[in-house]
Amino acid sequence: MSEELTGADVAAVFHRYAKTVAELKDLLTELDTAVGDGDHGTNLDRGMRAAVEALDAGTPGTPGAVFNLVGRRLVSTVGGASGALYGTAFLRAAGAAGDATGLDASRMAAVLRQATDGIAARGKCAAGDKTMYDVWSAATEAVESAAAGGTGLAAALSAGAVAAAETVRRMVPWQARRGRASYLGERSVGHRDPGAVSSQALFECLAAQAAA
Amino acid sequence: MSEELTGADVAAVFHRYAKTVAELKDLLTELDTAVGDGDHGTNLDRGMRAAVEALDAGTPGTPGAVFNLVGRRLVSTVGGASGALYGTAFLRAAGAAGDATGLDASRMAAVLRQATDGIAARGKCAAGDKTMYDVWSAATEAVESAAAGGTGLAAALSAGAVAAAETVRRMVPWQARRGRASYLGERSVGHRDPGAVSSQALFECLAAQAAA
Amino acid sequence: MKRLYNRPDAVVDEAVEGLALVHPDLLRLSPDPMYVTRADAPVRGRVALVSGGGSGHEPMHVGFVGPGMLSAACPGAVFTSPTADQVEAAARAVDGGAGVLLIVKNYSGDVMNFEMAAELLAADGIATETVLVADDVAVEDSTYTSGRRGVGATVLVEKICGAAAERGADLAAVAELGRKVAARSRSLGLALSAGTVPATGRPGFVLADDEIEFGVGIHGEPGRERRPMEPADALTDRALAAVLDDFAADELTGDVLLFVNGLGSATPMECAIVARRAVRTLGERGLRVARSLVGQYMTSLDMLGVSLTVLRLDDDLARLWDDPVETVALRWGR
Amino acid sequence: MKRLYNRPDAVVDEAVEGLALVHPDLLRLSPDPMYVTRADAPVRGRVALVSGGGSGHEPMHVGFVGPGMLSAACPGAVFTSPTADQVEAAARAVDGGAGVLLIVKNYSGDVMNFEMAAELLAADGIATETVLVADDVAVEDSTYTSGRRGVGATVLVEKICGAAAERGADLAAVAELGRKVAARSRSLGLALSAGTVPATGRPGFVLADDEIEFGVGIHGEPGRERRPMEPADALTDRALAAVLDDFAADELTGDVLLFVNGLGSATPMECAIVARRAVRTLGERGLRVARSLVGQYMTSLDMLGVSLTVLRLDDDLARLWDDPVETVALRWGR
Ligand SMILES: Nc1ncnc2c1ncn2[C@@H]1O[C@H](COP(=O)(O)OP(=O)(O)O)[C@@H](O)[C@H]1O
Ligand SMILES: Nc1ncnc2c1ncn2[C@@H]1O[C@H](COP(=O)(O)OP(=O)(O)O)[C@@H](O)[C@H]1O
Ligand SMILES: [Mg+2]
Ligand SMILES: [Mg+2]
Ligand SMILES: [Mg+2]
Ligand SMILES: [Mg+2]
Repeated sequence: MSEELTGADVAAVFHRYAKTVAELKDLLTELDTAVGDGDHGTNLDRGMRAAVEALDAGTPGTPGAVFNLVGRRLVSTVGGASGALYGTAFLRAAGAAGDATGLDASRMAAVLRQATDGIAARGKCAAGDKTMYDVWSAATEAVESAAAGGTGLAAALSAGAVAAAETVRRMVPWQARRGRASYLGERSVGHRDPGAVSSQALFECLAAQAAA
Repeated sequence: MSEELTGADVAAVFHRYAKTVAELKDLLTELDTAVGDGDHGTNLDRGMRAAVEALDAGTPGTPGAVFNLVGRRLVSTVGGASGALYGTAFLRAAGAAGDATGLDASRMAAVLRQATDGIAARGKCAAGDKTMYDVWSAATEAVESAAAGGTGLAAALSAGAVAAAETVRRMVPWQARRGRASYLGERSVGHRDPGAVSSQALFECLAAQAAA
Repeated sequence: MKRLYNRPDAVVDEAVEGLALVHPDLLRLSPDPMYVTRADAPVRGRVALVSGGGSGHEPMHVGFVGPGMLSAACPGAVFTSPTADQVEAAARAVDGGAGVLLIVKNYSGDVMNFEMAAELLAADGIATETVLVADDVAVEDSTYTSGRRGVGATVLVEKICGAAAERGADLAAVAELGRKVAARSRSLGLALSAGTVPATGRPGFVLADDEIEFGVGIHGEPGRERRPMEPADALTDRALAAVLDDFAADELTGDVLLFVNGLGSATPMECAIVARRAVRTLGERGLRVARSLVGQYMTSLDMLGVSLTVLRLDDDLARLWDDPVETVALRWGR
Repeated sequence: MKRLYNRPDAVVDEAVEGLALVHPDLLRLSPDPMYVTRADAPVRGRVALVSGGGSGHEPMHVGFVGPGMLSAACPGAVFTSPTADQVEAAARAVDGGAGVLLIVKNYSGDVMNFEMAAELLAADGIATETVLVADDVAVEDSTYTSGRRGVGATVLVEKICGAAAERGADLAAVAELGRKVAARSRSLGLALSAGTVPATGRPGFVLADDEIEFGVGIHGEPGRERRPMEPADALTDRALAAVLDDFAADELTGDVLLFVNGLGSATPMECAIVARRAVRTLGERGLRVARSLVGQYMTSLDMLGVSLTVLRLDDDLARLWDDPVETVALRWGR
């Protein structure tokens, strides 16, 4: 259990996430076939493979440097909505992390807030649109309130992961208002949003790393 | 039983033949699918429908006039190999029939000979190439030798029909050397030639009319 | 799936490479990040046009690169928008000092990646304008959602803006023109069967033998409804009705450009049969088909279907449409 | 069969009508007997080019009518040669006093009907010459049989002879040129699946999921053999090998024109993937692809497959290939 994530830890989060995405690839693609164009799994998998390759090629550095590298690789290799959104999120996270060598609970909350706001700005989306933003927003709020309450990093990120999972479930009956699923109108009701599911996995990787 | 076919009789032959072709349409198309492009039934049916329509529109006239009308309609409406071949055959038949008001056995033999030679000239084909020519040639020879032996028209045309049917059967193991089936090389062996089958039907219609 | 591919994940790279290889006089390929420019880019003093989008819609967009149309195209993975990197690099390569027009189909991914590219270009002082194409009447138009999909009108915007740029119009004018074309266009697509995505080897959706998807998207997105199959004329009229109903009543007069677009596996005969009916039905509705484009220009892999686009012409648009164009897929004049 | 047709027996009429309707500036349709001429025919003092053949191969031939290529095209029923009447009427309509070149693919039906037309025209003092195209190496060439089928080279003959006619060459010269192009061309096609004939609603043949028909004809005629499916590059090399092996060894040098032709349902990406490999493989064999044509030009309804044609160029042929052409399917220069 760590009360701070170093650059190496954040790199480990992304290694973990790349592995998870590879495992979830088919599920994500299936979810995206139902409400979108069936490429979310392939897209994110291509990007995360490129990201860990880049991480492995250099020396880790600060958390901010890691976020920056991952964000840039995603922007260059993914394309589509998720490339822009995850890319923007991690580049904003890098900005918020600055030169810090470690992220404790409150710093992590600030980093996630910037990332979440980046998604809203990039996606022109709001809570309730049934996109990955709902997950980021709920998870970030949970981390923020845990941090504000003085909880340690591991517990705060665990609260974030729980909130993420809950939100994914809560969103199922909603109607999508942004992204490709919105073209479906009422037919988007009853489906899990692919970007929400991949975002949940990210928060679970963060929590797992802090708990390790 | 008639010992001479008048213009009205020849018109009746073509009415009979149009009906037969309509019935054989699917079989002819199936045979042509196996060794060619699957249109012989549709082609000939389209042409014979146009031919009887034209016959019905005018007054019959001489046998030569009937052959001429049918030949011209086939040339204008069928296309493909069979349009040119049947068209040429009947136009040549018309020429051989001249102004005669009736065709007896020997005149009929001469008419068929011209038609058969027309097919050979138009198709640049010879006996053994496994085309409709083999049927025309065998049937015409049978009519000629019957006529030369003094047989009447009905018996002569019946001999022609028998020779036609026999020839169709004899041709099955041959390899095609002319027409679309020739592209198959050895794979044309074992199939009935569609144009041979439609030609057999014509000789049967001639015999049936003379026997009526 | 049995197709003329080598490896599913190499399809786009190999196809773009092949196209560039057989059109060396017209196209120049940059492999990484991947984009294709016209061979003579940058053209000094002329507004450059950059478009792009997911692959699987060929000949769009690489097939529209050349004098009189696009300066560069950025092909993404199959059905996936290009990355911001590709767009940025392409825009830099073709900027001739008069700025760059980005032509973007209204899909979240495309919009965001082009927007990121525009931010990066702005930071370096390269002027950009963006035209967003959103002409698909199958999708409800609402400010609460992502809005309509960009489909057939994209080809018309690219052709007409390309002509204006070639004539020397400035960036603001070319952008305004593009918005005008987009605003005056409406489209609707229908599919008899779906395209097969190389990566999965499976069709995007499966229809019964007597069903069609009415209002389908070019990525196989579901449309307005599944309907019974009908003869070509009835389907054409149904699609046209949806398109025309979306115009204001007083707009339904005068000259139009009719774009009958095969979605992948429609044969030239099928496209022509649909066009025949469309010209007549438009005529009965008081619209004269003064210009037309019929064929496969914006496909969805091997989808069997067509889309119909109607653009309300004016003299200016007609003139720019007639201007010379020299690309792989569209060529006329000179 | 689910296609964008109205009635199976109206497909050809409606498609030709539709095409003429959307290209009034280029095409003039005569409905009965059916043929299509360039809008400005007859052109005084120029040799006229007439071709035709069964329908189902669009854009061939009607899509090749226009300045620099065909003067008239005669579409037959699906996969059925036109009648002699059609050819005769078309030739009369376009003869500008310098005679008529008949371009005929080597199929019994086509040969015979064009021959009958030529006889009728000769009787009326209209001079004709015939170029027979027989470039399909899948069929054994033998004087005892009907010989080879005419496939891809037809497009090349029509383009190059059209250019010569436009330049004012006389009938004998244009015919000689056509024979030269035909003699210097070889083709081979392969199919992953067959086209579906409208009249029967059934595919011409059925292949297993891992099978192809190698050496297929454009009417779905069986080819050299059924073979296992392979990746696009391997199929391309196999087809090219068959094509090149048919040239004499000392002919395999210098510049060639490569024609990669989609047979109906091949997407632009598939055609480009095949072209990419073909250019490279030809390069390795010492042949430079100096000109190319890649796309769907001579189809077999919705057949999934490609054909490859190689024409040995010389300066004269290359120049005539580059000459302007303005038809529905081929357009360049001016
Ligand atoms: N405007 C948007 N705002 C926020 N999230 C979005 C937006 N558009 C799409 N998304 C998210 O992106 C996910 C789809 O990603 P992906 O399939 O990779 O991209 P694309 O939709 O371009 O194919 C959706 O499930 C949704 O969560
Ligand atoms: N050169 C030829 N000489 C004689 N008969 C021929 C020749 N070519 C084709 N045929 C006959 O025509 C028949 C095919 O007719 P059809 O299918 O209507 O024409 P196509 O082959 O043009 O599709 C063959 O079965 C054969 O009997
Ligand atoms: Mg997607
Ligand atoms: Mg046939
Ligand atoms: Mg996508
Ligand atoms: Mg035929």
